[in-house]
Parts: sequence; C-alpha cells; structure tokens
Amino acid sequence: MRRVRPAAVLMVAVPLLLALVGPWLVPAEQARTAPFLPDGLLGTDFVGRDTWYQVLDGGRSVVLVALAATALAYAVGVPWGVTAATARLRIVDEVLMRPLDLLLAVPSLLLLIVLATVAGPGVAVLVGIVALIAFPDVARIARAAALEIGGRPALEAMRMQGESWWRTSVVYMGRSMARPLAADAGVRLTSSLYLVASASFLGVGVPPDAADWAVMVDRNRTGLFLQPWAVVVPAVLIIALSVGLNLLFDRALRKEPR
Amino acid sequence: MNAITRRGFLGLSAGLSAAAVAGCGSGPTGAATTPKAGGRLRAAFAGGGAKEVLDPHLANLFVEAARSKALFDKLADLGPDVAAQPRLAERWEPNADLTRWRITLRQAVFHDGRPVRAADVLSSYARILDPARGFRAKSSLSVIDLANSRAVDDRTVEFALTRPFVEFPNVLAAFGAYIVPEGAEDFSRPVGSGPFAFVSFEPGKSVLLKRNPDYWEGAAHLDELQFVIANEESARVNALLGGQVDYAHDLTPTTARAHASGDRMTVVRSPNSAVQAFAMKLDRAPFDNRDLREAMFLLADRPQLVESTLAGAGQVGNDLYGKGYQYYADDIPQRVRDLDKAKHLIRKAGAEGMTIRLNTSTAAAGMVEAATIFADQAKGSGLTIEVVTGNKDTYWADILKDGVMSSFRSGAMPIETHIAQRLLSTSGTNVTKWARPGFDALYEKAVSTADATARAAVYGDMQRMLHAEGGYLMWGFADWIVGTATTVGGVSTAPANTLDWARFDKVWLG
Amino acid sequence: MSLSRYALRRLLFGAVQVLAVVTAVFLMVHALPGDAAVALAGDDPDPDRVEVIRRALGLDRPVLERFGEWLWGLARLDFGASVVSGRPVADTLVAALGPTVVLAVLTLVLLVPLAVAAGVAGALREGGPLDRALTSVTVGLHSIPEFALAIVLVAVFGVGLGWLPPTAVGVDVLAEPAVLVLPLVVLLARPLCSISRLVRAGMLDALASDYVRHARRLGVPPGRVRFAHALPNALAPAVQQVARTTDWLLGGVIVVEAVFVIPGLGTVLVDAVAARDLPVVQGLAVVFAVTTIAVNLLADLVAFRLAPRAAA
Amino acid sequence: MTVVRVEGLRAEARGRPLVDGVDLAVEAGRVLAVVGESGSGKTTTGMAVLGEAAPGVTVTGTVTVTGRVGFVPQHPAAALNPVRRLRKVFRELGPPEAVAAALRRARVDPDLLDRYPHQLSGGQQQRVVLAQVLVGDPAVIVADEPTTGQDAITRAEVVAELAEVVNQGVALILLTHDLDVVRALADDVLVLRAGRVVEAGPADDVLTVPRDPYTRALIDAQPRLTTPDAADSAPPLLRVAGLTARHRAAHVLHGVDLAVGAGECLAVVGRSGSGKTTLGRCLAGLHETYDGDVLLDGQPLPRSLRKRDRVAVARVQYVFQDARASFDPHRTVVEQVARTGVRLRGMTAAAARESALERLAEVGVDAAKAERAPSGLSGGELQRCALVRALLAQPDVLVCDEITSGLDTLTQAGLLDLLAGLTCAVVLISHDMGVVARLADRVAVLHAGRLVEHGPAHAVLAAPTHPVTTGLLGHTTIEEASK
Repeated sequence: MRRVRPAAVLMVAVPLLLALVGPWLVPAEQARTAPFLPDGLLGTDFVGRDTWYQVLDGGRSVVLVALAATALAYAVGVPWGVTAATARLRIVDEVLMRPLDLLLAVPSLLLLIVLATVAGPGVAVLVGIVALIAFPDVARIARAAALEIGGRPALEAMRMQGESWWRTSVVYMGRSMARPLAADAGVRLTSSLYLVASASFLGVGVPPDAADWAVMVDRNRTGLFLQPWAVVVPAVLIIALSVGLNLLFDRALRKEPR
Repeated sequence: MNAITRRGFLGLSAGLSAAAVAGCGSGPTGAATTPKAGGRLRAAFAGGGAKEVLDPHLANLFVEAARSKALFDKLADLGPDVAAQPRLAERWEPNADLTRWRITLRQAVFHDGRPVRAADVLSSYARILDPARGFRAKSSLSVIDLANSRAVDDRTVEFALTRPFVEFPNVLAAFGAYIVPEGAEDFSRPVGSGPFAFVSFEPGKSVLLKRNPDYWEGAAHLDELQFVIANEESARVNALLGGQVDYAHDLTPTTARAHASGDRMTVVRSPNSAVQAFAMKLDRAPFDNRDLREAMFLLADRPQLVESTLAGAGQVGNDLYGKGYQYYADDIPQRVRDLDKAKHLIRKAGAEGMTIRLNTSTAAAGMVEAATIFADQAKGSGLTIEVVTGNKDTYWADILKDGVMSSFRSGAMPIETHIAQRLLSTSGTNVTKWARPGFDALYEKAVSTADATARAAVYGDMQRMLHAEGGYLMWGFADWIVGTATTVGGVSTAPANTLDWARFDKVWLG
Repeated sequence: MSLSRYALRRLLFGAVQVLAVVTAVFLMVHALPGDAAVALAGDDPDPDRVEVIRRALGLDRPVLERFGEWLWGLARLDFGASVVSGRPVADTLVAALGPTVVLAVLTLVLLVPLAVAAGVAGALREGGPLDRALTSVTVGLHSIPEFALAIVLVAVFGVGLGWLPPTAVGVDVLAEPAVLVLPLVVLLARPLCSISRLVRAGMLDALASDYVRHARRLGVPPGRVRFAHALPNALAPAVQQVARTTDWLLGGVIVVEAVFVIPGLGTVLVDAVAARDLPVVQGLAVVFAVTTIAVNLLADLVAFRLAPRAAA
Repeated sequence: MTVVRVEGLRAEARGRPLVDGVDLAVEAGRVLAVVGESGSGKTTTGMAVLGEAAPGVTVTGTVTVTGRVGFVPQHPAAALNPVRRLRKVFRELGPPEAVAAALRRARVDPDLLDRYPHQLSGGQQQRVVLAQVLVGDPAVIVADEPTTGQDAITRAEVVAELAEVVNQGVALILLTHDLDVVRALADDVLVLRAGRVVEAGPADDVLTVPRDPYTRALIDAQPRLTTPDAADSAPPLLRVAGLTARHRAAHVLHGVDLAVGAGECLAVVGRSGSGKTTLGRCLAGLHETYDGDVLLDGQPLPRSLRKRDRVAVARVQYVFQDARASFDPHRTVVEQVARTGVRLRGMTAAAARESALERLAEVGVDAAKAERAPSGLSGGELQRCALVRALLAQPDVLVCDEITSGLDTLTQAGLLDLLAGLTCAVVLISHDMGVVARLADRVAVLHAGRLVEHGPAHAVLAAPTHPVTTGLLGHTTIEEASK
C-alpha cells in the first residue's frame, strides 16, 4: 500500500475548504469599483467586484453542483441498472438499457447545450443535465455489477434458503455493489466537475456575472493582461480540485486487490 | 466560448450614438496618417454562422451591415450626428405639404457596368415592401405609397407618401434600405454599386471583396477587403495580436485598456455609442404608477453603472434616447440618484416590500451585469429587485409581451425613428407600452412641420414628457471600440450604423 | 456469432439508433422557446414582421408535416434546406466538415501511437521516475477542462510568446497547418491521458499474466514478449476507449472551434441551435450519431480481431 | 543419467519455511511424482528446479540440472496468449524443423496452428503447451497439476501424452495430488507434507505399502472404482420428464427423462459442458428456461424459485461447486447457515443458531470456526458448512454439484463419508467415477445435453454401453495400459 501523497490532499483540501467555508467569509455589503483594478487582495473583476470575495463565493456552485449531480446520477442510475439486471423478463432489461445506448450516440456537450437552452438557466437544471449525462454510465456499471453479483453462488444460496427479495436484492446486493460503485464514483465525480465547469464556462445554466470559478475564468479573461489574478486564481482552483480528486481516487483504486 | 451568448444583433441593439463628446466627429485616426494605396485588409467580426447571407435587405448583424455597405449604397445615410445625408441621392426636394419627394440620383454604376437607374430604386423598395416578406426596413419604408410613386426619368424618382413626412430622408437611410439592381433575387454573387465588388463567400467563414475602381465617390485605397468571422471577442483580439487580422470589430473596454498604451494595436473608440437602459411597462402594475417609475429613475446610480458595466467607457444617460443626436434635448437637467426621495415615492406608491422581477438575458453584452448592479443599488430602498435571466435567443420577442421591467439596449438611429418604432401607440416594438394620444399627436405635428426650429421645439416637448414619466430608464451610452493593427489608417470614430462606421473605402494599410 | 453477422446486427441497430437520436433531437429542438422566425427577427421582433418571416420560412405549416418531409428526404439522402439561409443543409455540412474532419483525424492519428508509447513506456518502467512522471501528468491532465487548457496555451504560446498562431481566424487550416498545433494539443490532452493509462494498466496485467510468463520460460526474446505477446492484449480495451473518445472529441471540437475560431461542425451546431434552424441541427445530429455509431462499430470489429475470445 | 539433482532445498517466505530439506534426483526417461496437499510445498519445489522463486521467497540449497528445463503450467488455457494464432508463436520458438518435430512428439495436428487458443479443446490446449515446451528440447519437464479440473477422458489423454514424452527419454517431474495419475505415470514418488519429505521411494512401494501414516491416509482416501452391488430401486420421488433447457438461444439439454427414488443416490455424470449442472439447477429452481416437467411426488414443481413456496424450496436443496463463492464474505458462517432454519423451518433466530452450531459440530466445524467469516475457513470446511446449510432445510432431495472437485483426497474422503450417511435422496453431479461408484445407486450419463445411458449403478458401471461412459470409466485402464 502506498502512502497518499500530501500534495494531492492539499490540492483537494484547499479548493474544497474555500468552496464550502468561503461563502461565510464574504461580507454582505461589498464596495463596487471599476473593473480590473489592483485594489484588495486579488484586485477587482470585470464588473469591479473584489476578486477575493468572488473566489470565496464561487466554489460552492461548482463543487455542490458536481456533488449533487453525481448523487442524483447514482440515485437514479443504480436502481435503474439493478432493475434491468434483475428483471425476470429480458424485455424489461432491453427497454431499460437500450435507450441509454441512444444517449451515448449524442455527444454530451451537444446534449448539454440543447437541454440547457430548452430548460433555461438555473442550478437545478444544471444538476439535472449533468446527472442525465452521467447516469447512463452509472446505470451500466450498476447493471454489470448487479449481473455479476446476481450470478454469484452466494446469492443463489441465499435464494435456496428462501431469503426475501429485500435481503437478497437490497441488503446483500447493496453491500456487494458498494465497492465497485465507490470506485466508480470517483471517476464520475471528476467528470461531473469537468462538465459543470465546462457548462459554466459556456455560459450554460449560470448567470454571466455569477460568482462561479468557471464563469470567472471566462468573463475575466479579457482582463488577463491587466489583472491576471481574477483568471488565474479560479482556474488554478478548478484545476487543482479536479487533478487532486483524480490523484486521490486513482490511488484509492490502486489499493484495491486485483 | 461565449459564441452562443455574445452574438450582438446589429442594427438596433448595438448601434452607436453620435459624437456627443468634443472632437468625436468622423475624423480619421490611426498611426499611419498618409493614405496609401494597395493591400488586403482582413477585418474580424462576430458572425451568424451558416445563416449569414449577402442579401443586403436581410442584413441583421454587424458583419452583414458592414459587408452590405461595402457592396451596396443607400439613397441616404446617417452622418455623425445621426441625421440623414445624401448618398446615391444627390439631392431631395419635398413638395409643399411634404407628401411628394423628388429624388435626383447620382451618376453611379453597378459592378457589372450597368448604371444605377430610377427603376432600380423603385424595384429595390418594392422588394423590401413585399407584404409576403419580412425585411427589416419594411416598417420604415411603409410610409411610401409605391403605387403612386414613379420614375420621372432614369435619374429622377418621385416618391408619393401616405402622409406628410418631413423626415423622409431618414427613411432613405433606413437600416437595410439598399439599392440593388432591378430584379435581383439571387445574392450568391451579389452585384451592387458600392466601393467594393464581390469575389468569394464562404458562409460563416469569410467574404473576399476587391476594389471597385469606378466607385462614384472615388476608388478605395485597399486592393482587397476580407471579412472573417470570429464570434468571440478574445479570439478577435488574439487574431489581431497574432497578426492574423488587421481590424477587430467590437472589443471590450478592458481589452482597450490593456492594449491602449502598448504598441501591438491601435484602439479606436467611438464614444457615447449604444444606449443602455431598463424598460418599464406602463400598461400594467406596478409601473402604471408614475411615482414608482420616478422612484426607479432616482434609484439608479448611473456613474456606478457606467463605471462597472461599461468599465468607464461610456457616458451617463438622462433617460432620453440619442444623446448628441440631432434634436436631442440637452437642456433637460441631468437626473442623479436620490435615495431618500426614491424611498418616499416607493412608500407613496404603496410598493414597500414589493419584489419586482427584472428580466434580462445575455442577448447583449453587459445587460445581466447592469441588472445585477441595479438590483444592488435598489437595496435599502424598500423594494427588492429580483434579476431573472431569460433565453437570449428569444429575449427581444419575449420582453415585448412579458414581464414588467427588462434590460434594454439599442444602437444608433435618428430620434424620430426611435420614436416611430418604439413610442407610438401603433409602434411594432413598443416595449414600454408608452401609448399617449397627446404624444402621438405631437409626433404627427413634428413630422409635418417643415420649419426645422419649430420642429426641434416639438421634439423637445416630447422628450420632456418622456423624461418626466416615460418607461425607459436610460442610464448610459457606451463607447464603441475597434482595434486595428498599427499599420491601419483612416478608421473613423463615427457611431456604428452611421455612414462612416466600418467604412473600409476610406481605410488604408500603411 | 460470425463477424459479418455481428456487424450486420450492429448496423441495423445503428440505423435505429440514428432514427431515435434524430427524433429525440427534433423533439428537443422543438421544445426550445421560440422558433427560427423569432430568432431571425432578433432585436426587431415586431409581431407582424415575425409572422411574415414565419410564413416566408414555411414555419406556419404543421410541425409533424415538416418533420415527416425531412425524414422522407433523409431516406433519399437529401438533408433538406436550412430554414434560415435557404441553403441546402448538405452544402453547409460539407463546407464545415473539412476542418472538423482534419482536426478529428489528426487527433486520432496522433493519439493512438502517442498513447500507446506513453502507456508502454510507463508499464515497462513501472514505479520508475519515468512512470511516476507519466502517471502524474496523465492522471492530472485527464480532468482539466479543454477551455482552461486552451486559454492557457493561447495566452502563453499564441499571444505571450508569439510562437504559434493564436487562432485560425480567416486561415485555411489546410494551407497553414501551424494553426492546428494548439487546437490539437488541447484536443489530445484528455484522451491521450485516459488511453495511455488504459494501455499501461493492460500492459501491466499482460506482463504479469501466465501466458507472458510461459512465453518467457519458452525462451522468447524479451522484446518480442513485450511487443508481440503482451501489447496486443493491452490494446483491446484501449481501442474501445478510443471509440468512447469520439464523444469527447465532438464535445472538445465545439470548445476548440470556438476558442480558436475554426469554422467546423461545432460552430455550425452552436449557430444552428441559436437560430432554431431545425433542418441543420437535424442534419448535424445525423452526422454525429452516424459517426459515433460507425466508430463504435469499427472499434468493436477491431477489438473482435484483437481479442477473438472475448467476442466469441 | 541423472538430469536433475536437488539437495538441501529450503525456501522461506517472511521467515516461515515453505520447503525444508528436500532432496530429489530424476534420471532421463524417468518420472518423479511430487505428491501432497495444497500448501505442501510441491509448487515451490518445482519452481526451484526451474530456477525460479515466487516474489518474497528466498531459496537455498543446490539444484543441478543437466540440459534445459521445460515447464507445463497448471492451466494450459491461461498459458496460451488469447490474441495470437498458434503458428506465429511457434515461429518465434525455434526453426521450422524443431517445431515440426515437437508437434510430432506432442501429437499436435499441424492444422490446428491456424487457430486461436480458445478454438481448441482442453486436451488440445494441453498438447500445444507441451509441444511448445518440446521445441526447446528439454531434458526435464516439470508439469504442475496437469490433470486438475479436467474430465476423465481429457485426463487420460494428458496422461498418455506425458507417458509418450517420457518414453522419448525426457525426465518428468510431476507435481500433483491426483494419485491415479501418479499410479499411471510415476517411477518414483516423493510425498511432501508442510514442506518436509515424509516418504520417498519407488512408486510401487510407496503406493502399495506406504510406510508413513500420512501417505497411507492419502491412499486410503482415494475413491476406488468398484462395481456396486445391485440394489432394489425405490419408488420414484422425483421425476424429470422431457426436460429441454435453453441458455438464451442455445439448447443445453434435450428431452431428458430421469427418476430418483426416496433415499436413493442418483449420479449424473458426463464430460464438462454436457449439461450436468444445468440439469441440477433445473431441479433446484435456479434455471427457469426449460420445457418439460420436474415432478416431486408426482406434482410439478414450479420452474422458478420465486414461485416455489417455502416447503417446496426446503424439499429440494442444492449445494454449489464453489463453496467459498456460495458464502457472503461479510457475515459469519454460522449466521448464514442458521438462516435456513429461520426462513425454511420457521425457527426463531436463537433456535436456528443453536441447531446450526450443533450440526456444524457434527461435521467437524466447531463453534469457534463457525463464528468466523468464510475467509477464516478452509475450502473443505466451507463445503461441509454449505452441506449443513442445505441439510438444515431437511430436504427430500439434495442436489450436489461437483462438491468434491478441487479438494484434496483426504478432505474429499471426509465429505463423501458425510454424503454416504444421508437419508434423503441425493442427485450427485460428478465426473469422478470413483466418487460415483462409491455413492450412487443409479447413474445417468449425459452427453451433449442428451441422456445417453441411465440405469442402476452396478449395471452401468459394470457394462457401459455408450462410448462416453466407457471413456469416463477408462482412466482405470490407463494404469495397465501404460505400465
């Protein structure tokens, strides 16, 4: 077993801490001055707000949306996949899983752009869309895991003991799936983070002056040569968070016995 | 990639106000001061992708307007003060009751060598007025009674109008009212009378034009003119900095600030350009209450809005359209923020504790930001402003019907046109639902008054009405900013939508 | 199942997939607020004018009728005409296809050898400094959104240092290949990481397998053991991942085309959605779906060849 | 000529000895069998001859080999590269003449070379691996459990091949726990227990007059193929009528008719893939896609377990081949075993636990072990627990699917004793005719999903009519054939 590198922990901890605690450190009343001035800790942003406060305020949406979307994808995808895997009729399996193949033929960013335009802006919408994009993969993984577990003699032995559906399909299967799903959750979380950041950058789902790291990167880009912090700091935070998460989960995964 | 969010519609949403600031005429700027002939100028504009067309009557985007201007001519166009001045029309003369106008055409030829004739003018206008088609200039031209208009000879047209109309030259300068050869329908290889002739077109990508040596106003300096599409501002700036283009249209104040002092580009500002506003609807609660409208006027901290949203690149507005344009009522005192009075008026209107939804969208740059800042400014006034961001693609149609207050932005046009299109009870795009029979009557009086001074007085009365109780909170006028390579000369600072904006026949490469 | 029957079944399913995707896209775009007329009217939405435009574009006809007509056209390989510009959709797509195909093909051409080289190098030196460096870089780069990378590259190499053209504005990408360097780097970053990691893992598994140990004991030279015995086994999952990458590529292309101003399919898509230009969006959906399905099919066939047992 | 000589071999992993003081010598054309249970140090010894050691294992002692060593691994399927055609691999191993010679020696049909490994049968795979080893012209071959998991017919083939190679003058070190193979091939035997040599000598001596009690126990535990006595057949309790079962589109059983009397033991035999397991699963309600009927006391049993009530579930129980996989790794063994009492016999949790512990103790799993998670028990122990888990339901019919395969002979013998003492009807699925001969009252032979022979055990075993049956029984005759 390898030691978790402190660098990776730091890369995750700093953005996460800023994202979760940051909003409480922002004063309710903020002075507004001209854009891209060197005032304050990190200067001002493209509408003259204090960049440091924007940084404190702007992580929550990225992090929470990614977390909520991942959670939602699991809440829907896992029962979906398990239902398909345990369905007695093959047609149920087909009806549940085939449409997901269709989703795969639509590029996720196209889906994201069109759906976001249909649904209009809003955090809930963004969560829903990112979850929708993540959910087919979750359902497939859950189905594959459930199929594997459902074919295990241990489960059949339980059925031979007359165990109830609840104990076999929920308790036993749930516990057995926890590990593969937990391993997958890391991948899913980083890709949700990626999608949320990309969406925000594209101006999908968030107001254009939102306190949001990805939006900050986009909107403050024009001032890159005047006041680079307004771009650099949020960009570095996003990159650190996703790289750090990736490193941590990669390490955690490697500890799994082959 | 804000290609999706920042596609500015030209025309009306992003025009420029004329020179309100001293020295802001149409004087050429640029490092190279001596005109030089030859070369190809590459100009980067935001585009409309595959929907771009070369049909000048369909033009909607800045890039389409600029290309139309290079390829075609109108009978008249707007000068730096946004008043009509003759172009293909050498001169115009109305009859005594202003219902018949005789236009004398200049000696000009199309690129294929045919002369521009009265018949071309009439057929172009007939095409625009075709009831089965939705050309943009149609509503402006609808004052013409085409059936009774006629070609007196090849170079003389006599227009019959449906009513007395002293501002008829504004119609001739209307957006998209270009003269095309008689019968022209296929614009895949357009033929016009403009300073440049068509070479090639790749939709969504580029248009290449070459100098028209026989242009009636004298041939252009440039050999070739290429329009290329870069939807994102940063891409236009990068392309300019990377030497891939020589002219980048529509830059942000921040870019201007970052590069103004450097030697990598020349920044050309057309100060005081697009008007920035909030529109309140007068036909419904709560803004059917005049006190509440005034309270909103008094809540706005205009200098801060200009400073933050426009990064200082603009001027404070006084709730009236067309600062510095002909007939602008600059004798009306500037409104300033007065929170106490606003609070009092809000209480008086019974709007305390009320939440007002302010519709906005990214349909034009800066609108959402301005709305958020205004909502901040309203804090502590007794009412709450909630910013609602709507769909950018349908925003302008949506705010025409829905909501009570919305972000608004407009480009340059004569004040008369602004009134006719937006402030009469019959106007098609009356966002504020300002419908006053008295005001309509004043408009009728103004446009049928031949005497300029008397007419100006009527316009002044109308503007006083609007300032006192209108629905537009016009808080600022933005600069229009263009970046060019340091070798480019002759770029005008005139507002967009006016004659000298994006006028590449006057530009040269040093 | 024989290879050809397998391929045929996949093709039939692919056709159904395309039809379903097109219908779904039709429904989605139809659900967008406003139609092409409203979008076209823009900031001059005089209701009378919008109505006239709508009539002129034929949008006043029942929507199902238009969809049916479009489908019928599709059956005859006719993509219809843009409601906005009136130009044939096929022309628009063909014009935009070039740059996108150049980008995608170059990406794939570079991707596979680079990813395999990096993955194999890491696996052969497992735990060494090279492997550690490669692992850190690939694990990290994998999750950086294209936009962030693109901005950094343009700022540093395009504008700051001036080494490479920062955009492709007004440039024929085929005539001036230098403009493709930065976009390609951006497009390559993510798939390169994920695939090289798969190759590395597959290679490690293969190197630890019974058949590799057996081959070594039989006296097969080390080079052949690595490249003829272990590597093919590591490639099958990587090939499948390359297919999944087309999704990223299409998404990445949208971002890259916007940032670098490359007038390809991504740009057309964004514009067409904004203009509610249904026939164009539909045509694109067909192209995207067909591409995705074809690439997946191809990958499955290659994997079938690479790993005959798994598919049997 | 002595090709291999090992002296004072000692192997340690983390200070724990795996092999301690092993000496051995093999001459050309001779076979040394290294016999012992799993973990006795067989493989470590074999690796030492190859000059290899598992990671973390330190080996001391001297190993002298004259000539090259070839290694035939345990699972030939895993030793063949799945993605490469055989011809290309052979081309890398040596010049065409050497390859041709090796193919001849291993009796591999050269036409097979254009195939992928998965397109070969188990016996063919084994021969291909042997041919690959022979290309290098080894002086000695180490074969690791070459017959494990193979059915009797394949096993006989493997033995014949190895005998052939030995006849060509190659020395063979056979690592195995299969005493039949030892009898058939070995000249000398080395018995290992916990890394130490307990007995060594000529095969005939060791196998007929073992001196060490452990060796004796190993030999005694070996089931012998004897012809059972004729027995009265009981009235049928369970009947299978016209059973045709499918896996997806493929038919795996065709119109099988069978009957089992109360208290009888029916052995279902056949080669791998003949449909034995599917038949057992149909009886237990674990395989639902079939036509035909499974009748218990004349009443059709519902196809699916879900449709069987508790009584019906309890009446037909099933014991899985892989005992470890049939337990949930997260709960203690007794907890899992006791659930049968709770669910199928309506006992309280406490009472079920009591009776589970009691029955487990009877089969030699004490309370301390029963309280562990499955990972704390050996394979043999777990299989006994699994048996108890099924028996607590007091079934009328117990289906046992290959429950002795993969167990060493001593463990296997204990389990067979348990089965022999059962009063319920047993359906015993096996390919080990020794086991069958010991337990079965009736035998059914399946081949490619069809019932090819069915009758009283004594009749079928004494006078087999179908070639498959003859083949399955054939391993006992190899002994004579090769000696």
